[in-house]
Amino acid sequence: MSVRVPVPDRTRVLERREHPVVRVLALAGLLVLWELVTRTGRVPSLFLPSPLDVIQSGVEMLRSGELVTDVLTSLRRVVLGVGLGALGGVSVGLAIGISRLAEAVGNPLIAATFPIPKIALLPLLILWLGIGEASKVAVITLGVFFPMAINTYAGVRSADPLLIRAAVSFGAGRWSLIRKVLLPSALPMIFAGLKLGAGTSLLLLVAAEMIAANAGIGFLVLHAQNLMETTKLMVGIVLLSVLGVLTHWLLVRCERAAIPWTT
Amino acid sequence: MSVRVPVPDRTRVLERREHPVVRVLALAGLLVLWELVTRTGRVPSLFLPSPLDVIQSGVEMLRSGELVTDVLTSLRRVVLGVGLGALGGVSVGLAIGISRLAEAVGNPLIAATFPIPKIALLPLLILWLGIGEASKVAVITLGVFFPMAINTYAGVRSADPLLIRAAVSFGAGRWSLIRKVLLPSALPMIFAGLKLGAGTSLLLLVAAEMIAANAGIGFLVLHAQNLMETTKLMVGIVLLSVLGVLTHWLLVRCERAAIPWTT
Amino acid sequence: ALGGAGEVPGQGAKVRLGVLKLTSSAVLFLGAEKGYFREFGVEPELVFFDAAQPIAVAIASGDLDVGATGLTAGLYNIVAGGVKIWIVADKGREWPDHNLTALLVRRDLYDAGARTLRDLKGRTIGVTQIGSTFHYNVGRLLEREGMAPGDVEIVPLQSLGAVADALQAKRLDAAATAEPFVSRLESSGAGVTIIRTGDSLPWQIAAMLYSDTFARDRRRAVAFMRGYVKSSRHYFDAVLRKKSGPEFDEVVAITATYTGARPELIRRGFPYQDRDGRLMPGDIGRQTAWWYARGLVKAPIAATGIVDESFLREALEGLK
Amino acid sequence: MRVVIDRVSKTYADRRGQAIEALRDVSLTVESEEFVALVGPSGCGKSTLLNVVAGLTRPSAGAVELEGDFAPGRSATAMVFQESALFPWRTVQANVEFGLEELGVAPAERVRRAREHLALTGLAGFETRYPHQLSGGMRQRVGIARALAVDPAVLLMDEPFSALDAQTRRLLQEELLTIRERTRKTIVYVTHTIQEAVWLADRVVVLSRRPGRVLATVPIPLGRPRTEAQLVEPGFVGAVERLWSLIKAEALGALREAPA
Amino acid sequence: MRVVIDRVSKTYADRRGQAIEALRDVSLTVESEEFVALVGPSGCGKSTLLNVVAGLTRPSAGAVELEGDFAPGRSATAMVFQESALFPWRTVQANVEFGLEELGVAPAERVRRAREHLALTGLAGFETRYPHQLSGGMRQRVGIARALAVDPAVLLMDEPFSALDAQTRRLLQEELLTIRERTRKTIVYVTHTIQEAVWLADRVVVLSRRPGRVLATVPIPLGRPRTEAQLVEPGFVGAVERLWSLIKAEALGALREAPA
Ligand SMILES: Nc1ncnc2c1ncn2[C@@H]1O[C@H](COP(=O)(O)OP(=O)(O)OP(=O)(O)O)[C@@H](O)[C@H]1O
Ligand SMILES: Nc1ncnc2c1ncn2[C@@H]1O[C@H](COP(=O)(O)OP(=O)(O)OP(=O)(O)O)[C@@H](O)[C@H]1O
Ligand SMILES: [Mg+2]
Ligand SMILES: [Mg+2]
Repeated sequence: MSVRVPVPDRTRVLERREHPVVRVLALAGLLVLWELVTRTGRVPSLFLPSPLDVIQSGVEMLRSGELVTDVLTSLRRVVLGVGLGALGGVSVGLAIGISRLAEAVGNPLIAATFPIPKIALLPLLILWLGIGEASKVAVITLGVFFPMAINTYAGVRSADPLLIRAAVSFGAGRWSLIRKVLLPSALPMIFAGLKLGAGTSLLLLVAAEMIAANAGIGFLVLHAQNLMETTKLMVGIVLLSVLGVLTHWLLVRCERAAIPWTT
Repeated sequence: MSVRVPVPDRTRVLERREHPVVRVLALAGLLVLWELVTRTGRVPSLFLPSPLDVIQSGVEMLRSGELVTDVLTSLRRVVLGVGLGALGGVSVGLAIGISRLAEAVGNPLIAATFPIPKIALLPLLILWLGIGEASKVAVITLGVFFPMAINTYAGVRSADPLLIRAAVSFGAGRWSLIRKVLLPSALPMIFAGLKLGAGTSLLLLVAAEMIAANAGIGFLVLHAQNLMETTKLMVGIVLLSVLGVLTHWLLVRCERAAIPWTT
Repeated sequence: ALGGAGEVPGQGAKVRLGVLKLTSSAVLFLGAEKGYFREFGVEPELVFFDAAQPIAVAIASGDLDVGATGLTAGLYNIVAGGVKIWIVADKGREWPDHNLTALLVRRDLYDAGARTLRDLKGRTIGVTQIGSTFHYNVGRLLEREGMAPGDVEIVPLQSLGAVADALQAKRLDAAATAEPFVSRLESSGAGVTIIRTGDSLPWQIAAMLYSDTFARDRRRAVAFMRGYVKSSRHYFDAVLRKKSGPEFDEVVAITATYTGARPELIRRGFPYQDRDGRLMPGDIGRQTAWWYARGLVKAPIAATGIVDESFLREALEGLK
Repeated sequence: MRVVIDRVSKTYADRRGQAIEALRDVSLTVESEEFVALVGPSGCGKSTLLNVVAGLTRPSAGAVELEGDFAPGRSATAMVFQESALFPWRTVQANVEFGLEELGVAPAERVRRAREHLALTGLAGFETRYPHQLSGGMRQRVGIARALAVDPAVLLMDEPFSALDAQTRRLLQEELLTIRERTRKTIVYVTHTIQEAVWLADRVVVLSRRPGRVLATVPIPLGRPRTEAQLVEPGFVGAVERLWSLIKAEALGALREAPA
Repeated sequence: MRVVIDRVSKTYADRRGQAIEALRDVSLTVESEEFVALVGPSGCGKSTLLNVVAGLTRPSAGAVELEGDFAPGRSATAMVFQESALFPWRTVQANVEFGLEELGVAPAERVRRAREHLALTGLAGFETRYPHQLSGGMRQRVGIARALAVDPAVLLMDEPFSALDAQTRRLLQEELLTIRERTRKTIVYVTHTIQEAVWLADRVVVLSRRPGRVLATVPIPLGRPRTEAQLVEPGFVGAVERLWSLIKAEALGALREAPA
């Protein structure tokens, strides 16, 4: 028996609608919920201050200028630490990615030292580098170095062998190869490492500023903790997450500019 | 003027020799150098304990059984934390990868909460979960949750659209699609997240065991730090890095077994 | 630091002085603010810390010349580890009517009748760290009560904040803590003080420390000590003797500018210390012996290997 | 099974929201058991049209209907993709069973039907291999076996052999013709290669550059079964020449376009 | 420039250390200005042989020599790869300049020569584009321009058009023949497609399955310039038939092999 039917429509499963409003509502909802929870009084404000209090406190600290000092001080440390860590990480990553000898030396060392928690090294860092900026920056540098080195290495190793052959077929020497093929090949991975490292650097800021700091966001958090000023503490934490989001966004923009050849 | 010459040999640039011996020598060399530095006596053992002392101390702690307790206690926390974090992360990652609605809600929330340093959450964890195992495990769970969720999400979103169309063309519904296409597609990224998360979990062990611990490797590190016993501190650090290397190796083996379809 | 650029002793008048950014450092803020050190030709450069331990470590590494910090097992272990550090003067005592730390019991337990340490048998007491001054407090108190160390469970939470949080959340039965947390916990109704340490167990809880290098620079070391004694006397007279009035308020104001803490918190947190900066006789030896007996200090430490009051004696002579 | 494509148009929105008109008013009826080849320059909408027939893309206007007998346990259409689109995490056997699972066929029956079609496509003995352990040609055969296993009324093939080397392609073309003789499926076959279209099809439909419209329909005057001798017959050569002249201008234009 | 391939053998060691014999005792002389096509089943060592000629792979035995005039500022060989192998981070212009940079050509001269070859391959106006902004056919032209820009004595082409659709391939084949007429390069061209080999080459060399040996050399009896009419000449059809019968058995065997 012959029938005539439309083809089965399978597009429903493939469809993905947009929900732009929900996106905004979700964050707003979280804030409102938080405020409500603190309003019920079931969570003492000692543990979780209300968002409105946090904002107010933040604005006051901004007015008094202390927040600006803290942010600038921390930013200096972060920028230095990330800069040094990235420089070191990329250099080491390139070296072990390119030279088998360096790989044989570096890989086991990195594998063995990577999992050491940076906080565990604090007393040693004080002993070795003192209590000045050096040890604070070093904490961050160490945290950034490893993801950068590992990612750069992976990036170099994943360079398309066809492109390497192409370059060599045109007579490219070792140095040309590094500069014109391996480094650009590794750039996307380097940026991925940078994003990871920047995130880590903010987490390590608190640890870094445990060492004799008298300004900085990490210091703010620690000091507020000592003085039981939970609202100020929360200002510090919110600041850290805002900085995290901003840094990520900035790095994504840099990445787009630095890697124009991907879509 | 016609000449006859062999083709230019460009293979030198492409060659990568193996150096298996160096791999072992590098680590050994570092240890020997370290021992020598401490032997000169110019660096007090407080600053840099000698590797032999560290080993001896480790052996003693092993004999007394305290090391075994520490390792087992920490392992339980790590396994539980990583397990729960992975479960939660994969579930949330799948949800936001699959449903646009969940994505609209979840993505901004994750972006906003991801950069919060986990140590900042300790008070809330103590309030809600107490000072028992729950809060320690929770610190690790939180640390693992984010890389797992983010990687699972990326894995799902990177599923080959061709495979999705293929499955749908054979009448696969939403649930089939998730189970038979999206989940296996995301597996490699899930494992990458697991490796990241496992690394993070060891870093967070110290933070977790800040909460009322009386055993564990993190506790050992903190205890040694508080008492300024740098030799014991080193034992803890070495233990953490050995654990890190072992975990990574284990996960790579699991990955090979779980993803037999890649080479 | 290993490669740190330490100043050449004898040159320059700057003295790197590590202090906690808390009320307990009031005497040093006072000395700096009033110019007592400058009077004797030394200029203290205040280096702020948020925890006591790193001060000791920084003295060990030679990054600091002088430190004002609590006496912990960690500090003694640095000495046991072969690094010379000198305890040179009083910087705070647990003293009757001048309680720095206290033992608080959870409100509901207190109401149910837990009013003494004995009532806490088998219960948990939160401290910051193993080897901390709080640990010592609780340990000595237990001893005095004739209780065994295992009669209570000592729970280390690494920071005063965490101890307070845990008591507030009813996750601890008792807490050994300090101002401002004592007042905060009492006023919030989370806990009730059952023992004020100073009232029941006076001891040398904090001290001034000299690095070995600084101690060798005798002239500066004594000059600094003169300033310290002067400041100490001012502090004693204005704060410990008067307890109110404009001079008291001045010290509160100075402390507030240095710590950023609120004045009402500061008023409660001033430590007692000797007017002339003398250490409690024999107390350091008692402490090291106590820690050593519990295995928390690696080697026995003779008082002569860590205490050196000669600077103080010399300074006092000059000041008579 | 007849396929009736009735005035189908399709306009996509690209990432920037700009409209891309892929198909414009395409009408075409594929008769039962007919083998129709679709040719046209790159980006002209061939895949889009096939997806519309498979129900994977909803047309902006127009409709596609199927006319014939429908039996349970068999699929209306099944697709063979260019890159084989095998699930890398499934063995050859499990890949072929996929469609049967979705049709709800019982496990034992699934195994039987999968084996039957693996044998048909010369894959017996490769059941437990993973796709990455196979050569391109073998993978493409698995793709065909997977599509045939659901016993579709209409077989849709989107450049199934274009990623293969010329020799393998030729061998698989011959096998496809043999399979077709045995299964008598209605087939819609997309290809870039004019020779391939002429060699395989009963009728070749030429689409224009984007937006794709039906430019011409060329019936192929070759008997079946096809033999190698026909490759030099005037009917073959003439059809190839005719199609090439129809497409050449379109292809030259398409070459200069950036990829979408 | 003559290319003298003298008893070249090549054995690889795979990851597990097992020996893979890719080429066995291959001898072949490509005359100056000759166009030789290499055909053979997948994995028979065609790319390996080309790499040996390019100096990218060291043969296990035997040697390759070049005979002719050498001028400074020009390369001995240059390669065009299957997937174009353009540097994605370089614009079209910069890609074409790559080889000139490595030869040490001065910047101004580099720009001039790159532009010249971009014009030759119909790419004028696309200088500032990145490869991902081009269609496959355009990319392949850039690859050719890059190779020609270093003015190589011998042009090596490894399946340069196999990733393109049939129509684009046909257009580029015609362009390649035109360029060859103008530049008079010696060309070694690897392909899978017999028709393509016959259509382009003066001589087609057939390699056997792995280990690759020279199975036969088939001279192509077609005049130049090639015209579309020749596609149906008996010379063309005969050569295709002859090559197909030489390769068919080899290809069938190769098809059943797992990829290495
Ligand atoms: N999902 C989509 N969103 C936006 N544009 C699309 C989408 N799918 C296809 N297009 C565009 O529609 C046009 C037709 O695409 P289609 O894939 O059907 O062409 P095609 O003839 O199969 O091309 P090819 O020969 O390259 O496979 C192209 O311009 C393509 O870029
Ligand atoms: N670097 C290598 N290491 C080990 N084996 C290799 C290597 N390169 C090629 N082979 C092997 O040598 C054989 C010949 O490879 P080659 O790439 O030369 O073949 P081909 O004829 O170009 O194949 P195709 O037509 O698929 O391009 C294959 O079996 C291949 O797997
Ligand atoms: Mg298509
Ligand atoms: Mg090849």
